[in-house]
Amino acid sequence: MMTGQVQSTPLNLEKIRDDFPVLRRQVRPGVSLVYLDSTATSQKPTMVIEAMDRYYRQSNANIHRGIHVLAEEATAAYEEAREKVQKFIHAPSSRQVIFTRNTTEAINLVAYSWGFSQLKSGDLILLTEMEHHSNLVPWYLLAERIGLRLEFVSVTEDGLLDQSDFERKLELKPKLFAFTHMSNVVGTINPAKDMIAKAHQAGAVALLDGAQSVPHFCVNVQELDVDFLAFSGHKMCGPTGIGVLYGKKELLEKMPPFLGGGDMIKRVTLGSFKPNELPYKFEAGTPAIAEAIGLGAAVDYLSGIGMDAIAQHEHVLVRYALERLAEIPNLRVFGPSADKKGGVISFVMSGVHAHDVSQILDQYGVAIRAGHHCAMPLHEKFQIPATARASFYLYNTFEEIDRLVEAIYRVKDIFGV
Amino acid sequence: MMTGQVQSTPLNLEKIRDDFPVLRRQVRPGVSLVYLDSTATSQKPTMVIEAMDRYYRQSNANIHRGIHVLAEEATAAYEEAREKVQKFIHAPSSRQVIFTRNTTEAINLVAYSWGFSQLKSGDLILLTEMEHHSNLVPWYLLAERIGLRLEFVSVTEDGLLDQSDFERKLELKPKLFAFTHMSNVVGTINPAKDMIAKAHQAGAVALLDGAQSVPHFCVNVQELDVDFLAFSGHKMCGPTGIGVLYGKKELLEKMPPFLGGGDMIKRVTLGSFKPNELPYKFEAGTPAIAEAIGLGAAVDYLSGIGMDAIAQHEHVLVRYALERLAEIPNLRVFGPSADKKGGVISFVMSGVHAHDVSQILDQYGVAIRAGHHCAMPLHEKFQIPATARASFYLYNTFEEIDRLVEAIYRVKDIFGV
Amino acid sequence: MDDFYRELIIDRYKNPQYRGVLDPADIRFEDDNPLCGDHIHIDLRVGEDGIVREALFEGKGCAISQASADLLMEKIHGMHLDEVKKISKQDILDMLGIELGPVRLKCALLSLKVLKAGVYGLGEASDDLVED
Amino acid sequence: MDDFYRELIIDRYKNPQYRGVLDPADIRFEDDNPLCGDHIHIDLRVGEDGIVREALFEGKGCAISQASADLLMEKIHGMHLDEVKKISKQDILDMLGIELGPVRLKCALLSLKVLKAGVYGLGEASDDLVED
Ligand SMILES: Cc1ncc(COP(=O)(O)O)c(C=O)c1O
Ligand SMILES: Cc1ncc(COP(=O)(O)O)c(C=O)c1O
Repeated sequence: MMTGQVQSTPLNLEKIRDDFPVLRRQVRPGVSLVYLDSTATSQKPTMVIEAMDRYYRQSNANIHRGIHVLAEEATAAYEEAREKVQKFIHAPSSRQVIFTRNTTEAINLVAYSWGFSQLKSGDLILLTEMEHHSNLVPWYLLAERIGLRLEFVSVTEDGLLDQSDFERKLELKPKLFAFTHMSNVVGTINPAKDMIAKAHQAGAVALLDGAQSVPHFCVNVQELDVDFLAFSGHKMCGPTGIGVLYGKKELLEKMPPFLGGGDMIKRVTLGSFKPNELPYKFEAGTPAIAEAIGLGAAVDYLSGIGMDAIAQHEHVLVRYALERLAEIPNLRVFGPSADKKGGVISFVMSGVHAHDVSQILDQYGVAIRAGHHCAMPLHEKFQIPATARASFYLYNTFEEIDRLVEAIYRVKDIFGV
Repeated sequence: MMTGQVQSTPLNLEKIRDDFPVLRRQVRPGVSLVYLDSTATSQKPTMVIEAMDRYYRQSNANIHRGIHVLAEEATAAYEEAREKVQKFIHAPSSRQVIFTRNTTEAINLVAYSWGFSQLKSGDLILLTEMEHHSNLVPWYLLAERIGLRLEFVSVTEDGLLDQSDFERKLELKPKLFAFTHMSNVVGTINPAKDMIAKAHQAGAVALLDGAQSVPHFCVNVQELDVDFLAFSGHKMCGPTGIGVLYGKKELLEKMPPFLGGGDMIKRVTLGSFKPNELPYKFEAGTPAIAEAIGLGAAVDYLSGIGMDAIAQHEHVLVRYALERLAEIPNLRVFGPSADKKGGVISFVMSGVHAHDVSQILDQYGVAIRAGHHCAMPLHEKFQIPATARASFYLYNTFEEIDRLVEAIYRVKDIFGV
Repeated sequence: MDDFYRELIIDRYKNPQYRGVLDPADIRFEDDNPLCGDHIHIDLRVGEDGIVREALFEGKGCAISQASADLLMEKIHGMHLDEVKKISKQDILDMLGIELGPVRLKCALLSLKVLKAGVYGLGEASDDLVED
Repeated sequence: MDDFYRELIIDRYKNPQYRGVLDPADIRFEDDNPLCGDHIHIDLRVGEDGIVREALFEGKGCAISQASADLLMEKIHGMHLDEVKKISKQDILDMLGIELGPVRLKCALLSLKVLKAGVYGLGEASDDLVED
């Protein structure tokens, strides 16, 4: 087997790693951190941390309504962040970029506002078997309330969406097709553009869960022609507490408000109100100002490095990792081959529960995740309660994959398998 | 008139001001900042900024599901923050502390979950004329959807809730009485304990908007016997992006989930799910982890100084400010006398619009707010479109009030009034 | 920094020259800035050739919004409606001669927004009308 | 740091001594940890005097949850139900002899939670049962 050193990547890893303070950490004396859990949340570069720090130390104020210098600086910084996000996803207008807490809230916003107002009893929503709970439960809640039918596109043995099942289910004329751009368990990158076009042909609105795609490769909402896109700041080098819903203008404009309160109104009397224009209609109360600014800095950071280079780096990493893991006896990797997936690998080892794998890996500084990764239905499909998941981002190295593999061998020793 | 220097306060202002980096700022060359806009959002002490900074540099990870060191540290810090908040508001259990984005989301959560499930067409909700839009619009949205009636407790000329009107309206048997603990416009501190007891006697559930009370004086949910309490981190020295809903256990347990997604479930299958226990049932998706930790630090900071001392300080400040403003001809202050209010003063000047007041004050470094302060109905009641509002917090000084007064005199000069 | 409130603005605020109502009017529109209660009502008389013959405003609000409306009415007298449509945010700022933060910008642009909504014959005034 | 997985735990996981089913049983309860799919089923036979005569578990899951269940069954043999009710989180940690983060704690405490829910005759097992 090749070792990490001979692999090539378009990224300057040494420089990038320097940008992430946490990567210098020793998790135990003498044991440095190998962070392979970016699918759960990414680490943050100094630039992002400092953007928020600076905001709090210099310009902190509530936005939109203040006339003093701090309020004006804060408002400008917040709205500038919105424009950065707009450009990052190639949205036609920054008014179509709505700040939420996370992907989950963004999807719930669509369910509560668009779903509640546009769907009626008996309507069909099409989901898939590989969805994260965040793209399942909001629809279950809505279905329960207004009596919707749900169908799920099947996942094949090797973790792909079954395209012929998809086409069959489109014949049932779903009103909405909500699906993930990239699986957070098996890493599959779904052919979103093609599937959205087919959904549109069948008369469905298409919502894309971009929690795992937007951080890892270039997502262009206009090229995809997607109706709604949801993603989270914390998975793309940004802070916690901020996410985004993008929507087509015609749809967003028709939608009733979701949360009521300050800033989302034009006028309030005793007993009535008039909603504000986009995007404010959907941003009730004091927003996550520092967090939006942090996300703006994250977008700058990622753009500075280049999303194509990041995607390419992850691709060579995952290919190397899959090769190295294939050496290990009694280890089973789920999902498709490297060319169809992003930097996520879920696996099981016979005789050792994923929790135990993760715990022993942690002793060697290797941080992976174990569990159902908020995708129970997919695990049920594969008939396993939990997998161990290693995931990669721009700061990960080939050497780190070697350390993962080494640590897995130690697990085998300890459990005698 | 006395000058600021002779006033006395229980706080060590020099030391406190040192804790807030932004207060050292010059907003223009040679013009130092006088921040009198804490009702909109408070400034943040170094301790809070650094707690979040440290989290991102050392322990950043997604919580609850991770087994590695970072995830464990992050989970522990997040849950510790919850316990700090629990103690701060004297809640019986940390399970009753639900993290939201802000006060607004907390109230919407109650409207969508409790309101939607427990109220029915024709039921009455009692609000007041002094509510912030965040405690109006969520109920309007709900009322529209399920056909509720709304009544509003009147506000008297001097900005108090009319208690006999309150008692009359309780006879209409409202199912909910939602009201603010302290007005963000006139500063009135409402007799919450007494009003909650009366609401209970009339069979109503009581929701308290604590956005302006929790940051400024000791709020004890058990003593108040309040059913729901909502407040925001950013107004109490904490970061943006985090707020709290406290609720009585019986109520929270009966309530259906609000947002669906990761973490709020126990189990998900294709088509059904089982909600998680409190408080997770109401925290869908990756929460605002760093922000919760920041709020925990803010609570530590405020407790370290002492809420009673803070309240006392604001009380002497507002008394001094009211005296000084009373000197100024053609300036009208709204709201009750100093003994019935917190550190918020709204005023108008004849012949000068509040926006112009604020803009000119800003030239002198004095940051106040101008507008309807998200309380249009109260402004309508007073028949004015906008007021200028100066508000105080633990870091404000008597000298700053002198600077406010001086700057107001300059406004008069410029406008010739 | 008191020059911020240029004398022109205070002057036009206190002594407006184009305040009033035209009845009948060829174009009439009104709107307000809910953030602060600023209100602007505009009446125009327009010749068959598309030239603005008379333009008056009514309103209440801050010095910036009222002075800006007064100056805008002056500016469009004798202008063709096609030219009116082209007036930009920057034109207003140049006219006022001051720098404005995002909130005050809304005050300054309210009259232009109302004017454009009227000229285009729209049902509702949108901020998009005055964004460059 | 491999001593983390103390030999005791690996040993009990691979060679459990109290695995099995009692049918009939006086007390029977089961639950799982949805986070990882750990499942524990417990059967007890209890004398008229309230003393646990037999205790067996069935289950699947990680080494911590399974070893902890096995050790817990051993521990309660011969114990009075009143004493069983008093077993605390700390007792389990002492029994395992390791430190655990919040997630693994749930694995370790699953069997105690199931046991207590059964002994108290509850409809559902709650985390409150095992919080000190
Ligand atoms: C009394 C009152 N209620 C509610 C709010 C809304 O708070 P937030 O914007 O943080 O949701 C505020 C703050 O503006 C307030 O002062
Ligand atoms: C595919 C996918 N969708 C949705 C989510 C939910 O994201 P968040 O927890 O930030 O709302 C995640 C992250 O866990 C994810 O991987």
